[in-house]
Amino acid sequence: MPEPPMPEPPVLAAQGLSKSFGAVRALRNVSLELYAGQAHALAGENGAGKSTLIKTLAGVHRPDAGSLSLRGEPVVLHGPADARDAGVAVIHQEPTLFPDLSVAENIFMGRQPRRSLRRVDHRAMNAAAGALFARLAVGLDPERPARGLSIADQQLVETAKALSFDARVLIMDEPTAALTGSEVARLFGVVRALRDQGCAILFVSHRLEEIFGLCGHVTTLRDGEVVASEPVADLTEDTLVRRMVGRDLGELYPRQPAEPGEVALSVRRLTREGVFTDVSFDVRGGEIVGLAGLVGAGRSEVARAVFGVDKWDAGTAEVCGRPLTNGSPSAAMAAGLVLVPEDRRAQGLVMDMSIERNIGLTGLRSTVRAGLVDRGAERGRALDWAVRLKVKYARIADAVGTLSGGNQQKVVLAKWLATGPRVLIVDEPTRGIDIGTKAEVHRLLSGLAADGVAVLMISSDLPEILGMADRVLVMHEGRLTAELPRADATEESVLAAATGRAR
Amino acid sequence: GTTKKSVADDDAGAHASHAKADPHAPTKKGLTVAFLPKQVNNPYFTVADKGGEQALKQLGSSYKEVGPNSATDTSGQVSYVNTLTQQQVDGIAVSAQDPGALCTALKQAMKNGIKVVTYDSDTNTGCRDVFVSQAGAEALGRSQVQLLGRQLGYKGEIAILSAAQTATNQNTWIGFMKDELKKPRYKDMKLVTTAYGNDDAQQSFQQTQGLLQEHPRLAGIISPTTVGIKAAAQYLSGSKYKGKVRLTGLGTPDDMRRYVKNGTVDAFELWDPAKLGALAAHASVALSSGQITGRRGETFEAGSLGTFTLGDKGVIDLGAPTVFDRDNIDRYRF
Amino acid sequence: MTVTGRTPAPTVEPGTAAETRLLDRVFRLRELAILAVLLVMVAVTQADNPEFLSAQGVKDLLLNATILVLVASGQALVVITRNVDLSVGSVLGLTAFAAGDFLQGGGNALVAVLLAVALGIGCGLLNGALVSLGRVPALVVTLGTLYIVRGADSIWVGSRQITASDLPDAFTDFGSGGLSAVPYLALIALAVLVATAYYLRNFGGGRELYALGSHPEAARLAGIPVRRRVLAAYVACGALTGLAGALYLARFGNVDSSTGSGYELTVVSAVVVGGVAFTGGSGSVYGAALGALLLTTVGSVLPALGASSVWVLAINGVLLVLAIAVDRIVALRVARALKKRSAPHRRDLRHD
Amino acid sequence: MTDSALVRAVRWDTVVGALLLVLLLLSFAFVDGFGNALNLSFLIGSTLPVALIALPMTLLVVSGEIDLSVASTAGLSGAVMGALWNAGMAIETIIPLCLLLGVVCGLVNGLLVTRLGLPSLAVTIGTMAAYRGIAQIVLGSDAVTDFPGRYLDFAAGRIGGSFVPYALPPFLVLLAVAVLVLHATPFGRSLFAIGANEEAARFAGIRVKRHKLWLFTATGLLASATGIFWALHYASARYDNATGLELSVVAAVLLGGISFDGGRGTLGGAVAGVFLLGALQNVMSLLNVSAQSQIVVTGILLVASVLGPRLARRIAAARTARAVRAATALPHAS
Ligand SMILES: Nc1ncnc2c1ncn2[C@@H]1O[C@H](COP(=O)(O)OP(=O)(O)OP(=O)(O)O)[C@@H](O)[C@H]1O
Ligand SMILES: Nc1ncnc2c1ncn2[C@@H]1O[C@H](COP(=O)(O)OP(=O)(O)OP(=O)(O)O)[C@@H](O)[C@H]1O
Ligand SMILES: [Mg+2]
Ligand SMILES: [Mg+2]
Repeated sequence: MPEPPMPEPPVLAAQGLSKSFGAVRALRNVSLELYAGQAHALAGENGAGKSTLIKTLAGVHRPDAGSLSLRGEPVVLHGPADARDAGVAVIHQEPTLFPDLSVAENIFMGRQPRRSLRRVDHRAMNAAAGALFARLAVGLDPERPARGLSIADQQLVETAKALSFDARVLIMDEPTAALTGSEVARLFGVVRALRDQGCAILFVSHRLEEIFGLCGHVTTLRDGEVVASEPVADLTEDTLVRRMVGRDLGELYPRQPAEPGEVALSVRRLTREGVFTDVSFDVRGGEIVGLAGLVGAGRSEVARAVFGVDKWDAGTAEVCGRPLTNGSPSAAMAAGLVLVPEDRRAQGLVMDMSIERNIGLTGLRSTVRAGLVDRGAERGRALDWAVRLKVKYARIADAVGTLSGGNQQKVVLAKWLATGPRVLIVDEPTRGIDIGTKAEVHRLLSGLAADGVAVLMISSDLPEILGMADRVLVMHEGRLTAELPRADATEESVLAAATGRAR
Repeated sequence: GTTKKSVADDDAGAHASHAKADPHAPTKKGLTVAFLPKQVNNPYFTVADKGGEQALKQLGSSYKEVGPNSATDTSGQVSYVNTLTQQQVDGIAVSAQDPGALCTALKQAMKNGIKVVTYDSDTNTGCRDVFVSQAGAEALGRSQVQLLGRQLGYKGEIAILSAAQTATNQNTWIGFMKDELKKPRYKDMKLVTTAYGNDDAQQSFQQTQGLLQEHPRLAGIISPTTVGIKAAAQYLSGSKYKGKVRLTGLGTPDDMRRYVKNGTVDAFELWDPAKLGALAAHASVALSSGQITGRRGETFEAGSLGTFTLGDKGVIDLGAPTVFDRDNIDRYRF
Repeated sequence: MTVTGRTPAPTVEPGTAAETRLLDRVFRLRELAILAVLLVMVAVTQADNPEFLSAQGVKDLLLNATILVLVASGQALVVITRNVDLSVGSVLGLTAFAAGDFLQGGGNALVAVLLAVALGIGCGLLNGALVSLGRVPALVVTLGTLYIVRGADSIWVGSRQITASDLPDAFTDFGSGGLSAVPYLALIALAVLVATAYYLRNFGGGRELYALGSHPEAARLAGIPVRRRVLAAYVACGALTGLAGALYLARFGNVDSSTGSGYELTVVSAVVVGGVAFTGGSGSVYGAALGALLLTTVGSVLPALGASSVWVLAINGVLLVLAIAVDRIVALRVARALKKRSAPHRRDLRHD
Repeated sequence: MTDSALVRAVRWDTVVGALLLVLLLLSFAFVDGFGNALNLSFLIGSTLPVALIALPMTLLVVSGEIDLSVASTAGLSGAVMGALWNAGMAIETIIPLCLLLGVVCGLVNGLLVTRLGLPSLAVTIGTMAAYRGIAQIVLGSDAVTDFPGRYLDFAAGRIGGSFVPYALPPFLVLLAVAVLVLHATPFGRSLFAIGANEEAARFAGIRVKRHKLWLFTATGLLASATGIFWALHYASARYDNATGLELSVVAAVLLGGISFDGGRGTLGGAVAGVFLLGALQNVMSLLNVSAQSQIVVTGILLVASVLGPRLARRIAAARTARAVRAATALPHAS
């Protein structure tokens, strides 16, 4: 148990929380204390129970056992509204916005500024939302509908929403997973200011440097149990990893050198009006090409267009010399090109379907016998990949929606890796994946490249790009602004190109 | 392929080879006769079936009523015929939603010894023993035209507002109306169109509106359906056409009382549905007792209704309809 | 790692305000397209048949639409929350008969209307409670209550019927009367419509209906009292349907146990044509009302043009399909034009 | 593990199957006239049209779409069949033509939905009116009844003296095919994915639009087959054949546990739902339950069908939660 650094009682405390989902015991006897003016980190592998703990603190889940207290007073939360009224603001791991409503309405839903007769003051609301975005330095229009926002933008809207509460406790579940360095820096600036004003912070991230950069205290969960709770100052990254994983990790970016082969993916002057313009690049077999840029630079859009989920307006794309059909993912997949999408909930997975069936969806043609699905083959294929990616699940027939965020991401990877592609485009492949598995994913990508697969890796995690890529492409406002060989790719050079300072 | 008509005639021919009728056979008691109207909860059929119930009570037989909830649920009506066949009733009195659709089921019932009477709306001739017609179709069709002609002074454009396009009885009547209009007396009267309100109050309402808008010089409307005439009357009474456009047709006194009194409608006509039901009941019992078999010329006794003779193709006519107007309407309640 | 790049320009760029206004216009265009179709139709008919827009003609058009407008607005409220109420036809029949029964017994007209509304609210409560407390699919539940209410109504009413002669003259006169060409009933409907639309746009409760239709799970996380709001939507729908029932009685004067059967499909058509999406969260009651007006006008146009009754149904259906297809194509075109215009900005417009 | 066995056991489609079984057993034992071959063949014959359309409808609903125009398509192909027959064409030519017509109707729906991206609910409400209207134009008020006896016998007759209608074996074959397609082919798998998350399905390289187009076409085809069967079964081709059938299909499919949000349900459940409603209606008619009460019962059954499993699940969840709480409480009791 941590000794309280201050005499006053914790703003929010949990004592002996337990929570089970069916046979899965997500939390076991977890205690946690959050103090005013302190930033507290929550660390742990995928599926350790972090999100479950946060949802319990936020009143989304009712604990099976244990209790909560606010400033020393015991409370029972009957729903998210109770937590909100108690001054607890939460950014959940999966953004949940109202797609049909404006961004401003999303932020202020339920507590809109009012005019006479309790009418909603739309103008004041938009102005307030604009001010919040200014604080976060986000160029979002408060009046645009939330539909179509990229994951990162969604995350930022969620963040703005949480900030708008002036809450006493701010809980953030992987708010930075889809953000690039500059957004993260800006966010941290705002959070630090809040902390210094006496707000208690609970922060989850799989990026260790963020934990060390922001937090003063860290609690580590493993298999739903607290394994340690200690000041960050006493820790090194290695010890923290050992706490989480229970063992030492190997090299983080295990890039095996491979001989680049023939051009496998060739994109020429690709344009989608209003989104990206005149994008040309090649990816060779055996090569890992990183695609970097700020949030909203249009990287995902390029990937979507090449894969065929969106139509392009001009240009061509070829896989191994064969031109791709505009707007046809099935043709792209037939040509050996696959895209691992960034938004696992909307694009990657069918939440109500089992893990097995989800992985099976990309292989319906390959697991067929006499026109019927061969269930044995389907299960074998799914099990094989679930194991290779260390998905933590109770049964392979469980619905994917019951997995933790990181494990869902692993299923997404498994789903497309299982097709054995020649060209692999991965969009934020390690979003929300814990540090142990991340190394595993990197090793896997590296191995694929070594086998001659062409890999285009979009990532907002700059160290990941720098560590993995043979070449780095940088986008800024819908255009390619730089192509840097591995030797020239540094944080500074990439950022310069990403912010449009290069050229 | 062959035509519909020839088959119907074949059926009638086959039918004629039944056992001989004995007009003096004793009237059987303790029979069960089931009434199967087009639609239960329809006020018109409720009155008719009540008439049947009373007649059966007097005859010492028992009555039951089943039927679908909607007047267009033909398959529902077929199911009821099947159910009644299962339940081995003695007679079925049915008002057919469709002349053909019930045939298979009714023949099946007749094969099982059940006597089938149609009333109000007939099936194909071969699928029933007798048809109790609410007044000769010819008389009904012609008299409505005569009624309107008198009200209009035999001059002006007229229209017909019917029920469904497929309603057998409506179409027969309309046929006779057109025939009547060919007579020289009606040379100044012109039938401009026939609209269909599907026996739905709202649709009939809108169709009336449409008629008047399309034919601003319309002088009269005939609506040979109780739902249609009621809706048309309600529209007229709330519009500028009230008292200017004449309306007649088939309606019940209860429905129409208000419009007769406020001058929207001068006169309309109808048979007494209770008598129609009673006659169907008598016919059914007479069939079961062997007093009639469905051939032309056979006669039977129908209690207070008098003696009836079977016409062509086993049709029994109830008699002339009653004309209701301001003077006599208060004497009728149904 | 903390990397600080040059931060992008904060807040709203100057271009966006104009862009937004345009965007707003497009959203409203959904309704404008329907309005245009409507006007063209009326104009063509008027050219062919000058009687069509006579005082009586206009009055008839408005009267025809009134009842559907009311029910469709209520339905729109429910559909916006990503639910549906299929029982409206049955409820309409039940409330109309109840009001008639009460009036027949010599009751006061205003009380009769209130009675109908109260009964509608009761049915709305039943639906709302089943849907929101049981958290079960609205389609199934309200299809169930469609049958239940209709069955109960038939059992209660039997073969009884209310005819205009059973009703006080003042009541039926009110049903067909009006201020010159504008019927009283249409005025009532208009007032209700404007009030509902204003509430939806400008009150927290109204916005929350959109929110929970747009994403129910997010609504729960945002602390919106989902059940209460869904219940409220159903109750409002029931109340409007009850009101419509009373007005139906005043207008048509004839009510029996089958009044309003099959009406739900007309109502749903009106709502869909009016651009209220069945996936919830978008659309407006004005749209639904325009959809209702369009449908009833089609119903009046064809007879007025002298189309044989035989053709009415087919033309009706084709027009309906055309209306939604044209609406959709216009929306897509405009969206594309807008996208090109706003090419330098990334913001995309995707609403479907 | 036990809780999931329990949850699987209370899956609604199995419950519907069990209910159907119980109903059949009880009716055999206690309802007069239910168990004989004639009644059973009636029951199956009148349920077949609903069952036939329910097959493609289930697939469609699983993929997140709906087709409300099925009854009108059926009506239209019946009407065209009648019109062509009247025109003297051979029935062997007519039937393929009508099936082709159904395919066209389905294609129109499918193209409107997939090419223009319109909501299928709206589109098919429109085409529901359009197809029915065209049927009315084609056949008008005619009722064609004189189809060749061989065909009528096939549609209405049964094999020997048994309860099996001739049309049942072909239906069972279709059912087997549909079950295989939905539950064992890649195509079927894709449908579930499309229904549950269309975007994810697209990302997985599934040809969403093409799949949907296929489904609408198949629905049109089977709807027209149903229309042909209907016209022959009831020996009556009219433009308003099968009116309201779509609501019966939707109700039955919903009762069978198919979620209209897409992505969930089994064909077994849907077919069990169809026959449960059919059998229930038959039994209630035999027991003289009035049409109105039958409606109420149907409604209650529907409501119960969604409330029931939910309650069961809640009870099961509460029980396991209590068990878990008891298990976790002990070790930490210190
Ligand atoms: N709704 C649910 N139903 C069933 N099991 C669940 C549910 N939610 C979470 N779990 C299980 O609880 C465990 C803890 O999940 P949780 O989401 O808390 O992990 P996490 O620490 O947030 O992981 P990540 O870093 O991947 O987000 C996992 O095994 C997960 O499968
Ligand atoms: N489905 C969509 N519909 C409409 N707009 C979209 C959609 N997806 C993304 N956008 C918008 O397009 C712009 C480019 O987004 P994109 O996702 O390509 O950026 P990115 O460079 O991949 O950044 P990140 O992935 O880090 O968000 C963003 O402003 C985003 O809001
Ligand atoms: Mg998590
Ligand atoms: Mg992206």
